[in-house]
Amino acid sequence: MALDFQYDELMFSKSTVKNSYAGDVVYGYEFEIMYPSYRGTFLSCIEKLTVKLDGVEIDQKKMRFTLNGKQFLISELPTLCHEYWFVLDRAVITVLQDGGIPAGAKQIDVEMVHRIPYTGYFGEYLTLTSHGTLQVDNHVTEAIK
Amino acid sequence: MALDFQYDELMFSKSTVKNSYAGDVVYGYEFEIMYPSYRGTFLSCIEKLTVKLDGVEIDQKKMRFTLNGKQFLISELPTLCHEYWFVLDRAVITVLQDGGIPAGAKQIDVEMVHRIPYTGYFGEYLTLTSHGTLQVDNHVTEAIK
Amino acid sequence: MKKMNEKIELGVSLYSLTSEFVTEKMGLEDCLRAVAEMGFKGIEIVAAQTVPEYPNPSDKWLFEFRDLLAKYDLKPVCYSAYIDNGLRPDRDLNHDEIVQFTYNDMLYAKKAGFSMIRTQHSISPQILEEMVPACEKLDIMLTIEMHHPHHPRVEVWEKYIELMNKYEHLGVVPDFSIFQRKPHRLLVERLVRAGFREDKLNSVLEYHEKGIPCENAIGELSLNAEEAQFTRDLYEKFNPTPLDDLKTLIPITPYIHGKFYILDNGEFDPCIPYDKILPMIQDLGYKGYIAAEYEGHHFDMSVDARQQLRYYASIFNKYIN
Amino acid sequence: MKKMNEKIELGVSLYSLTSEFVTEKMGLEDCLRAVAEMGFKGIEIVAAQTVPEYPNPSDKWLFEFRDLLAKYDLKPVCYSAYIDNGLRPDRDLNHDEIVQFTYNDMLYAKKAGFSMIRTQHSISPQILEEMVPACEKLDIMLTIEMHHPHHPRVEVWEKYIELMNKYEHLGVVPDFSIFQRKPHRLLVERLVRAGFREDKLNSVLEYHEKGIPCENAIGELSLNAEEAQFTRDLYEKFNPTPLDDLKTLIPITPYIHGKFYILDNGEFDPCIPYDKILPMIQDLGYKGYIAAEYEGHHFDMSVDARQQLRYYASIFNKYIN
Ligand SMILES: [Mn+2]
Ligand SMILES: [Mn+2]
Repeated sequence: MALDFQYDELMFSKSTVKNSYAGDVVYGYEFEIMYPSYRGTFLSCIEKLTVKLDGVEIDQKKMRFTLNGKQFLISELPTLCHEYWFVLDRAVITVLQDGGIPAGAKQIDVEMVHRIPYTGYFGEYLTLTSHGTLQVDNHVTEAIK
Repeated sequence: MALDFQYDELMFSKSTVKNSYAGDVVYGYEFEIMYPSYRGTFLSCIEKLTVKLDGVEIDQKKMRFTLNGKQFLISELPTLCHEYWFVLDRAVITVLQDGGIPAGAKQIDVEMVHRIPYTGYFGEYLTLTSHGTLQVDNHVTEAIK
Repeated sequence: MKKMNEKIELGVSLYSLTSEFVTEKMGLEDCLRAVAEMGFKGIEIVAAQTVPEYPNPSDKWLFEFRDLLAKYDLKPVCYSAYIDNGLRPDRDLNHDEIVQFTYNDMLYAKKAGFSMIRTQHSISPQILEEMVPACEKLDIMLTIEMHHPHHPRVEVWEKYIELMNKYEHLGVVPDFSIFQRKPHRLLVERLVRAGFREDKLNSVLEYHEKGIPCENAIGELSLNAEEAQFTRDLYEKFNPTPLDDLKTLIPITPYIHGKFYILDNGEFDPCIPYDKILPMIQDLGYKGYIAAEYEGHHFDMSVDARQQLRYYASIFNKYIN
Repeated sequence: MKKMNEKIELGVSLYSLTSEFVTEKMGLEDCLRAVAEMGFKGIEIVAAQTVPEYPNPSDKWLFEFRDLLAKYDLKPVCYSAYIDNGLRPDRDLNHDEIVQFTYNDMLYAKKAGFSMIRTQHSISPQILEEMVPACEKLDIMLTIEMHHPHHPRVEVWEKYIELMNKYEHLGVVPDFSIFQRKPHRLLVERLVRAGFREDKLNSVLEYHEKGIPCENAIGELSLNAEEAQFTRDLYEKFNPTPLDDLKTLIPITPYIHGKFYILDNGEFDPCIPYDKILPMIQDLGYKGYIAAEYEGHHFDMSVDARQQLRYYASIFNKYIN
């Protein structure tokens, strides 16, 4: 009964969308997510992580996941058995997109499938699917240069 | 001609042997090593790491390797593709040994076989074997409690 | 008997304050100050929640935490560990990794002043016994939590219980979720939000309470497929082990998880029979901490956990001492 | 022509100060101050040496570094990247990983104020060309170092040279190790320490210098097996590509690695023919930085690298301007 493990509201805690700058060039946009649980996890427990912008799924190869000062490809997450995601730490998801967040963009949806690694009671591990939604607004924060 | 890649003297830079304490219990001893090169590497490039105390090889299962605030088993090193060993950072090798460094111990020898990951010139990667020697003295430092 | 204290005393797992902690309404020191003010004496931390550097807390963190506990006159009772057996996608943790995690947690616990770690049943009987010399050397109790849906007759637990009777430094931490007899209010509310028609659900809960079999409920109450599945889940989950199991458990129990999900007052838990449990463990001679372990945040993060802890303390005081 | 500057100017790779940096005799700022005082104008960093947070330097580090360069009036010329193709034990880096490393290094370079990154030949022609739109968008030159034992007729380089002629933002960084004609003193000393009898080695070096074939040297000089192997290595290694290759390279060269191993004075490098190279690149119209790249620390960490850099600057000034 996965109804008893529900912290999805934590995923987007105080998060905003920012454009990503290198010098004066905008090469993408980024936002923060938290791990939706009462405890931290290892990135190897993330089985799937998808992002939709206004309903359209972002190419996984255009996404980067940054945590603990390191940047990962989404495809690498399952291999990161020593990368701990502390429950108060924010991971940054960057979407590589020339010019940044498209004008008029409204909503970002994240879906994360994650294994709960200690739930080996009587068999398989519990795997949850968490959802989070972020309204883009027009409050796109600018980077410090 | 591996004669042109020789920084072994860096491995034991200002290192001493300390006993490892938990409360008032001595559960092992530890010493620091640096990566012997002009640049840092990824721990996944370490192919072999052995320690001898007065000529007797330490059981790999009794050794721990700590870097970047994380502790690893020696057997895990080849899997750590995202654990970077900065050239000025010291890794700690802990040997689990009740009572700590044995009385009268004189010398620690480390041998590290490591792949140079960018040396794919015309074929295989260059793999080096570095050696370092540390005199134990009787200056075994005590831990802060 | 695993006598960890002179009497039965009330502790708290900081896990109870999850909602306040993870939403950053309360920092670690705020949590400690709050529980000290409420009168809790002993502290448990879930390291994987509390320690930013998990799984390898630095000496600096551990010593600062130890000093923080001393500042609020709180006793470090239990350092809660995990066996994150499913950490890797390709295989379970292997022997050496489980030993490494467990031994490290014992060292960290010792450094921060704890004399006990609580681990999980997937440690395996073999590794549990293998750790005994380290427990003795460090003088650290190594305990396994028995949590719902486990009970003493689960096969692996029969072996654990044997080892816990044999070795002074091994023990069980019963989590009183094993005695939960019906779903708590927050779960009921969640089921309703998930689409279980309220009147149907109430009828199911009546059937369950009266001991009418699950298939009767499903057959007689015109449930839809989803409701039927929830009903099966409810019957499976709320099938508590007998309180009599305490007779097996208490002699090997150095510490207890006083689990609760939601309390409406400081008198009575409708879900877990503390009115029977607390007198019984006293009669059985238990001497140690019971950690208030509030878990309602799993279902509703807006509940005031401090109020819940006060209610729990009140129930505890009603029966103990 | 890849015109990166108004004239030929002297830069330095901080790699030259490896020994001072890795033994903590000089910190990063000490290195910058020292080279600024010696008159070097442009800076190259080897990120995998200099950046504690490698491979992902934080904005904080990059901005502080940019400001530190400004403080000493040093120009950020080249951010040196690696393709650590053998990073994993099981396979080479894949396409996506090489693109990620390369694109990131371009972003980091841009943030710190560099307009060029130098990568390695294992990037592959396909990925090199794939990066061109990003180079144009960021206005970052993407260059590949041509290092001994490479030269323009190595197959992959024929393709690279074609692309570098085609795209404005691609270029080569010749490392003048490709022109080294004989072993430097530190290597000779190391060979002697490794057991090569000094008189025998001197004879081998005479044979090599006169162009007498390797097998004659081995046959006529009564070398032992180890000496014979060293001799074969020497003949293979010190077989420089013709200086004429500069005619192919200079038009696609935005930056040069002025490699040297050991200098005994500020007049002449006995190993790499700077007396011929420097006038030649000037004649060929090169406009850009030459980075002094001292590499003797690979062989002897006790040599004073600052003295070596002064010698190199002196040779540079003898021929340029
Ligand atoms: Mn519990
Ligand atoms: Mn070079």
